[in-house]
Amino acid sequence: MIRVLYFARLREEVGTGEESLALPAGVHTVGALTARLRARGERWDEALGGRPMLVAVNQTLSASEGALADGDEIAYFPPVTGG
Amino acid sequence: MIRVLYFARLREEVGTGEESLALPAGVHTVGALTARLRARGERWDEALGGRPMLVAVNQTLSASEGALADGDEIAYFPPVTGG
Amino acid sequence: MAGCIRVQTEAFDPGVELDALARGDAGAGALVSFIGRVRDDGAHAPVLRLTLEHYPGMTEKALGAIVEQARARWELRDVVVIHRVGAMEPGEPIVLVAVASAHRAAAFAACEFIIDRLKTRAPFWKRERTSQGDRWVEARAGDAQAAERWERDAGLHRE
Amino acid sequence: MAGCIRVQTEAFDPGVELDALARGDAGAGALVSFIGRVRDDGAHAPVLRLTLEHYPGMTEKALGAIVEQARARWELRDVVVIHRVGAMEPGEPIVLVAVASAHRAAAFAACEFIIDRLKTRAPFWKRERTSQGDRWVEARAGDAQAAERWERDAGLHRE
Repeated sequence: MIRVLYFARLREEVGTGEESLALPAGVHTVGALTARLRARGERWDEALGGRPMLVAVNQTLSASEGALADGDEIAYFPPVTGG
Repeated sequence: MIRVLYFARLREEVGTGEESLALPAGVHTVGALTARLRARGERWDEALGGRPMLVAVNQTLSASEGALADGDEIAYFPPVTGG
Repeated sequence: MAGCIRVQTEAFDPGVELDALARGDAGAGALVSFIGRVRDDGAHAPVLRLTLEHYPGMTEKALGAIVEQARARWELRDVVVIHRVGAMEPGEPIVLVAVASAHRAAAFAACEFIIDRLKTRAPFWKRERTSQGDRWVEARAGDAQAAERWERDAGLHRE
Repeated sequence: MAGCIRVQTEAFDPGVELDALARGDAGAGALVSFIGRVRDDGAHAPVLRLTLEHYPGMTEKALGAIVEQARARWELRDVVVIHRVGAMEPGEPIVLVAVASAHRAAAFAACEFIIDRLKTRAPFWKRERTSQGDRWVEARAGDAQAAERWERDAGLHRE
């Protein structure tokens, strides 16, 4: 199982803040997971595509080539605006 | 008359903080005044020669070419160490 | 030593924090601080309230990493980073970054480095409430440029 | 507006001053401050007390000119410079430079500019008392270099 989190505008757009799912077969990178999530439908495709987005794996920023493994926590969020 | 001020280490070395004197004949620049003051004796020569020193005319930093006129306030002091 | 990092809903008093910074450390002659306040930039309807969302866990980890990078780059005697989350009013402090060093050049550089990286790497998101409704604040291109500068300057700022 | 400049023998509270800086100004989102404390650099006998001599009249004039230069160079919403004179103890604040701006890059640059120029152009002199006697603090070559940088960067830092 992996845990997937969504924050801020992305959380509102996908309509959930958190979900748990089995790491899909053949998905070994952040980019592959993102493609699977976008394939869920138009809302997901729009939320996770197009606009600038950051991804963290186990609470560290990751590129789309970043590796995924069972048990990971993956978070999707817009560019940060703190400070 | 001009007013001449000495601060910090220079004040201690020349032994006075302030004096008034007539602008000597032929003295039209900071550099010329400094030369006259140094000619007062060894103590003055050492205090106002050699080590780095700043001069202000009417409370604005001045180069040794800076012009002097009757009524001016001239201050001699070491490099500043505030802040 | 990672310095003091706090992520909190409560308001804080920057003066109290600065007073405590490197207190009793006779070698810490230079203190530089950055305070970010809830701002109304005048570009939209007046901001009535600001809400900060964050990613609990990652926030502290990201701030800890940024402070460690600063400590590796400059000789710092103390560091404090405080960031509020939740709801706050215009004018209230959102963030404090304060750095103590023996020398001011290091304190200025480290303080600016920490806030620049925080602005691009720490998972906080601002939502503004105005009379015309709520909106997510957009990231500024200038923030990414400010953060990139520290990559370019990696050699220059080491002291 | 020249900002608030104070030269005083009394101790001051940096927190109180920062709280008052640009208070009620909704556009002042970024506050940067420098606090200089009486420092013991460990190079000589421990510093027991520091005495600051200054040139009354010129001090205020020099600080006013430096603040004006900063205001001409960056968009600042508020500035405060407080410098103590007379006797003070190790750890006490000597100087506060605090700057408010809409943007942090301007606030950082202006604050560092003001303290760098103050260190080379404002007529203050430090005298340290140690167990081995009194001595005038010598000017640091680094201070002159830091101040010169702003001449070189005149074009770059204008924003």
